[in-house]
Amino acid sequence: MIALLLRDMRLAVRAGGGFGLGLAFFLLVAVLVPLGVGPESATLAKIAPGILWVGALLACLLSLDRIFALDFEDGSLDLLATAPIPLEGAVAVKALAHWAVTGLPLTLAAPVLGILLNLPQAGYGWLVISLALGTPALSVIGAFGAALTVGLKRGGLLLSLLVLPLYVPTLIFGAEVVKRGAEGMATATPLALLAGITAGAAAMLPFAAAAAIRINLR
Amino acid sequence: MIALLLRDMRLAVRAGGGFGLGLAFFLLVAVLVPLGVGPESATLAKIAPGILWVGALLACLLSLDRIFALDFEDGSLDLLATAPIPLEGAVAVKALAHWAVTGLPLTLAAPVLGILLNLPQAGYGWLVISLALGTPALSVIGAFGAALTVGLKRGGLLLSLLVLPLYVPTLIFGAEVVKRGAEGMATATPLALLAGITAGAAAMLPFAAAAAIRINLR
Amino acid sequence: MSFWEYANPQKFMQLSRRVLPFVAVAAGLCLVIGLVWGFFFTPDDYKQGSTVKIFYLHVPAAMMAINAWVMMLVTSLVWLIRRHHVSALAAKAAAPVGLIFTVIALITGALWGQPMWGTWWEWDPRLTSFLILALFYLGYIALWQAIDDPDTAADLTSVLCIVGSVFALLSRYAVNFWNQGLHQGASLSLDKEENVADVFWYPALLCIAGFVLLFVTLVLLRTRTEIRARRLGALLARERRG
Amino acid sequence: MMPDLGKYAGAVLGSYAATIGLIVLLVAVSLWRSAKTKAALAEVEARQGKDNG
Amino acid sequence: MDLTVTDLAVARGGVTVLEGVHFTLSPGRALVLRGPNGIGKTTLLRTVAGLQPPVAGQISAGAEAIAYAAHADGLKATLTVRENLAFWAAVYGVQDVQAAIARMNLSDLADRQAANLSAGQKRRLGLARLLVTGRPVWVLDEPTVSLDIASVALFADVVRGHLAAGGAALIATHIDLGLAEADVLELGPFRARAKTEDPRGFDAAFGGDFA
Amino acid sequence: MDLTVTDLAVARGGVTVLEGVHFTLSPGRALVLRGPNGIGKTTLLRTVAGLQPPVAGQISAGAEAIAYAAHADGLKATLTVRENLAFWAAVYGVQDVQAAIARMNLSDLADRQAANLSAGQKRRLGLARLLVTGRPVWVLDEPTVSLDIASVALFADVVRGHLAAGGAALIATHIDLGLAEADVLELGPFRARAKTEDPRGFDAAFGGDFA
Ligand code: HEM
Ligand SMILES: Nc1ncnc2c1ncn2[C@@H]1O[C@H](COP(=O)(O)OP(=O)(O)OP(=O)(O)O)[C@@H](O)[C@H]1O
Ligand SMILES: Nc1ncnc2c1ncn2[C@@H]1O[C@H](COP(=O)(O)OP(=O)(O)OP(=O)(O)O)[C@@H](O)[C@H]1O
Ligand SMILES: [Mg+2]
Ligand SMILES: [Mg+2]
Repeated sequence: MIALLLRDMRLAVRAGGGFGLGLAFFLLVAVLVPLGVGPESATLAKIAPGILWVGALLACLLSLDRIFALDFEDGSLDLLATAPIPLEGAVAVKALAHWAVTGLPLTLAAPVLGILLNLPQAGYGWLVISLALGTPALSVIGAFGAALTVGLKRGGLLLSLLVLPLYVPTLIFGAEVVKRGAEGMATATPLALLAGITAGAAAMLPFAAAAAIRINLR
Repeated sequence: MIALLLRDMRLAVRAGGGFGLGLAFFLLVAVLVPLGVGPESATLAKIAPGILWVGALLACLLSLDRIFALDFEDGSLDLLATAPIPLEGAVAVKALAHWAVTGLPLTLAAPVLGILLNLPQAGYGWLVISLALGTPALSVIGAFGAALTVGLKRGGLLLSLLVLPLYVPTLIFGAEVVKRGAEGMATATPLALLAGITAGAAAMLPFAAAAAIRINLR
Repeated sequence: MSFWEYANPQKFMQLSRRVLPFVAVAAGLCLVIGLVWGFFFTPDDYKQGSTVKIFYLHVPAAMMAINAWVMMLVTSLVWLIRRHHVSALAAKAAAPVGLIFTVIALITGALWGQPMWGTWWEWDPRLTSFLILALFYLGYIALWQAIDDPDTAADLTSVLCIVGSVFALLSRYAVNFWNQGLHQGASLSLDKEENVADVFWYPALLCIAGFVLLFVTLVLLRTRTEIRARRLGALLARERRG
Repeated sequence: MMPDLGKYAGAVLGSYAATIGLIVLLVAVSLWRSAKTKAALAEVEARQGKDNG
Repeated sequence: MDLTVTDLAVARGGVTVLEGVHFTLSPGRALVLRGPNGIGKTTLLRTVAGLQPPVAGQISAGAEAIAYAAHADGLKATLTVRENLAFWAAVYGVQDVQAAIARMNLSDLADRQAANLSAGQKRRLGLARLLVTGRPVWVLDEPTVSLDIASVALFADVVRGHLAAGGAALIATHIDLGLAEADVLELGPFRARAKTEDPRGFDAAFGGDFA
Repeated sequence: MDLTVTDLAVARGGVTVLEGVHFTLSPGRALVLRGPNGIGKTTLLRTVAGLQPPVAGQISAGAEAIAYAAHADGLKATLTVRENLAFWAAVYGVQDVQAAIARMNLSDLADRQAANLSAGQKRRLGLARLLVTGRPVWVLDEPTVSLDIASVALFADVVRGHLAAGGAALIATHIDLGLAEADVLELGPFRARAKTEDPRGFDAAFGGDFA
């Protein structure tokens, strides 16, 4: 399992830089939105928490199809499914690897992008905390969506369609934490709910995803 | 060439619905942003032109890697490069097919999403016009980016990184048209610039893209 | 004969062929009478004016939009646990019907919102969760369509339906948390059942019954089509093999 | 006969038109697909019945 | 441990392609599956490997005794030969990849990225994976595709070594491997008969008379 | 029209893999390239097909005389057999795909999606594409991979027909096709000699003695 984790991370880093690129996309969203919306800092400050969370979510989404599709195409997934590690474990490890190369760097880089979007001072800490708590859920849910679409030729957009509604609660609670934090309000409730979603998703979805993969392979 | 156009469109429609799915992503951005940003309609009305354009751009972006990568992976691109149609023409046709299955439906659906984002009444016409004029540029520029990254194993995010800066002028002028239109101001200048970008890109970039493909193939 | 016998396609075809005409006629009658009664023979509400007539479309459509998803959830579970083909195909048949009902609820709601709230669209929790429900329907239908092998498609869409249901509930809760909203607010005199005057209530009941029956009719008809399509595919494949 | 809908006529009539339109469309599509599949199945069954005895 | 397959029926795309497949594979023996393109060899091997459920019949060996090699090799283009193999070795809990690399004649290429291998070199690497699984029953789908004559001989030798060590192999192939230990199973075309009695089975459900 | 290759050197990944390749292919003749895995057959064929520039030497025929078939078949999984072929036919300005389908024994599968073909069936479809190009020189990279014996014979027959009609074929393969019209070119391992004099060439620029 550790071998799988290392392999997936190594592949992500080698394949034109999984790391850098998730980040880069996040950065580009943070840059494009002010370009599209216009430069007034009051408006930007207001929408910053939401846009940052939406950006993180899209950055995650874009790399989801890597989780299984590459392994499916070159036949590794067949071989993994017949290997002596449980498929549920493999799914969980792959989601973890995905998080390590997208969610984690996004979380660390988010404060810098907060500056671009005029995020109020008080919001920075909450931004990092909410992303740290919420992005693992994005990876796990995404792995489930990727498992559903793995057999389909380049199901990239179908994957987005399936996964985005599933992301809604995470997004709402995550953005809410930052918004409340930025305005100095209490954040305990949305934070607890966010943690709950992450824990629940991590506990249950690998089983659903492994089932979906087995179905897709047969 | 017409055969290529038809084939690409047919493939897009078959592969889990290229049509519907570009649209769906656009819709999802329009839904997610309010969920992240919050429900106040005054804020939403203000950012609507920018967000709609950013959404269209991302929807385009997500499907870019389909333009050449699939053909590269299964060997068709090698065969196309040795076929009796000029590669420049093939590139232009593939960009056109991409526009027909993403840019065009996006343009047609945009007004509905305008409702979700409380776009002011006066903006709807300009939204459609600016997207109709601007999305072809997105497809052509995207085809160029896709040609640059075609040899790379799943260069999806690298592609985004390369292409997004190239999209900036289109985005700025496009969003500006809608913003001015929504506020009842004159739109002639940004509209002319937008048309200029599209015309220039469509005239020049297929050659650059074909050259990039030839280099990537050898 | 156990209830599960009807999950056999042949039995289902026989039974549904007998039942379908009656349900269809009943659905038509209820809908026509309910809507005509509601549209032509009820007074305007003192507060909402004639827009109260939208009630007869909006509420039944909204109810059935949710109920259709619940029915899909149940049939998906039945398919996963007992592997009855009819169950999976019924879920497939119901999805577009549910989607259309959701869209009807959204459109009528939007048209109602313009006079009542002064806006087509408002990010009210109820409306928002309906929009999300529509997305779930879209994803579910798209997944069915994207997969060639019918059993694989049935399995995967069932898994999606179950996971999706959990997340749909979560979203509902999240959306409530996010915005308190206008819907159900004091602007509606019809909100509580005891406030609903009988003049409005009887045609509304008929309309609700009509929508339920229409749903049953359409699901039966479409399930029959799906079963035939499935058999057609199997026969053709067998023919190709010679 | 036609009730007076007042200033809300657009909203009310629009709702009825949209709803009835969508339902009719759904019913029509369902019936059309039903007829098409039925015919195709009958054709194949007849053909195979002949071949296989 | 024997691999016994009894009255197996396998399906692809919802259509049964082979039926009544019967064989026993004892340690030290190989079984070569032959049959024209599209007869269902791949489908049969995937079923035996546990990737898809049989329509009917039994397979005695558990999937955990089987090492499966498919048409595709499962190589990662950006990893080197050694890294590719080391990953599978770790998955199967084996330490040493050097022996497998040497055995498949890949020593010179050990630090080359898989993307830069020729078709036959890739295939050799794919086959080297079998040596690090440590599993007794090899299930191989056209293993010699793209291999030159010397490599085919090398591979036959590797299989012989595996059999001599008490392993077994089930091989679908169109060419002659020159294995003395091998029995041959010719797969013939299957004619559809609605034989399955399971009331929830497809035939009973959709194949009968319709109203 | 003859295809003449003179003193050709080809490179892959910046490394020259073959040098001094020389041959002439006349209408009605086939040339079979043989050589161990990794010797550079694929690289040579891609160069001849015009997909990559030669390091040195000349190729007389223009790329527009050549129909190339690679390791990969270029099939679209979601299109049917007929649609796949019709596309290439339209690209090459040919109308009739029926003949090609019949010739490669694909008539029964004509309306099947390519995704649902077996490995050998896919390959047959890939080869059927050659018949709709109408081009005189076929350049084929291991065309018989995955084909069963009957299909190999069928394919050899198709090549024979092509040669009889005045075509030519350059075929890299590890098996014996049984073509009477074929000459064989054995590719031997290339020993690096800094022969190229082009100052912009790689060897001259970086391969010589360094200060
Ligand atoms: C797009 C917009 C709308 C959507 C998606 C929507 C959705 C819903 C839903 C889900 C229900 C619940 C049905 C049930 O109880 O099972 C409902 C009921 C109702 N809606 Fe809406 N609604 C929308 C707009 C409106 C508007 C603008 C009004 C009027 C001002 C309205 C008035 C009502 C009323 C009176 C009920 C019945 C309340 C009850 O039974 O408790 N809706 N709607
Ligand atoms: N969806 C489907 N519907 C009907 N038949 C299918 C479907 N998918 C595959 N088939 C057929 O199933 C058969 C078995 O395919 P399989 O890949 O097992 O053959 P194979 O013996 O491995 O052939 P090869 O030697 O060419 O690899 C083929 O004839 C194939 O065309
Ligand atoms: N980037 C690279 N650097 C060095 N050598 C490379 C690189 N890429 C490929 N090669 C080598 O180039 C040689 C030629 O490969 P090619 O694919 O042409 O061989 P081939 O004769 O077609 O072999 P096969 O019969 O296995 O298909 C191989 O030995 C390969 O390992
Ligand atoms: Mg096979
Ligand atoms: Mg080769």
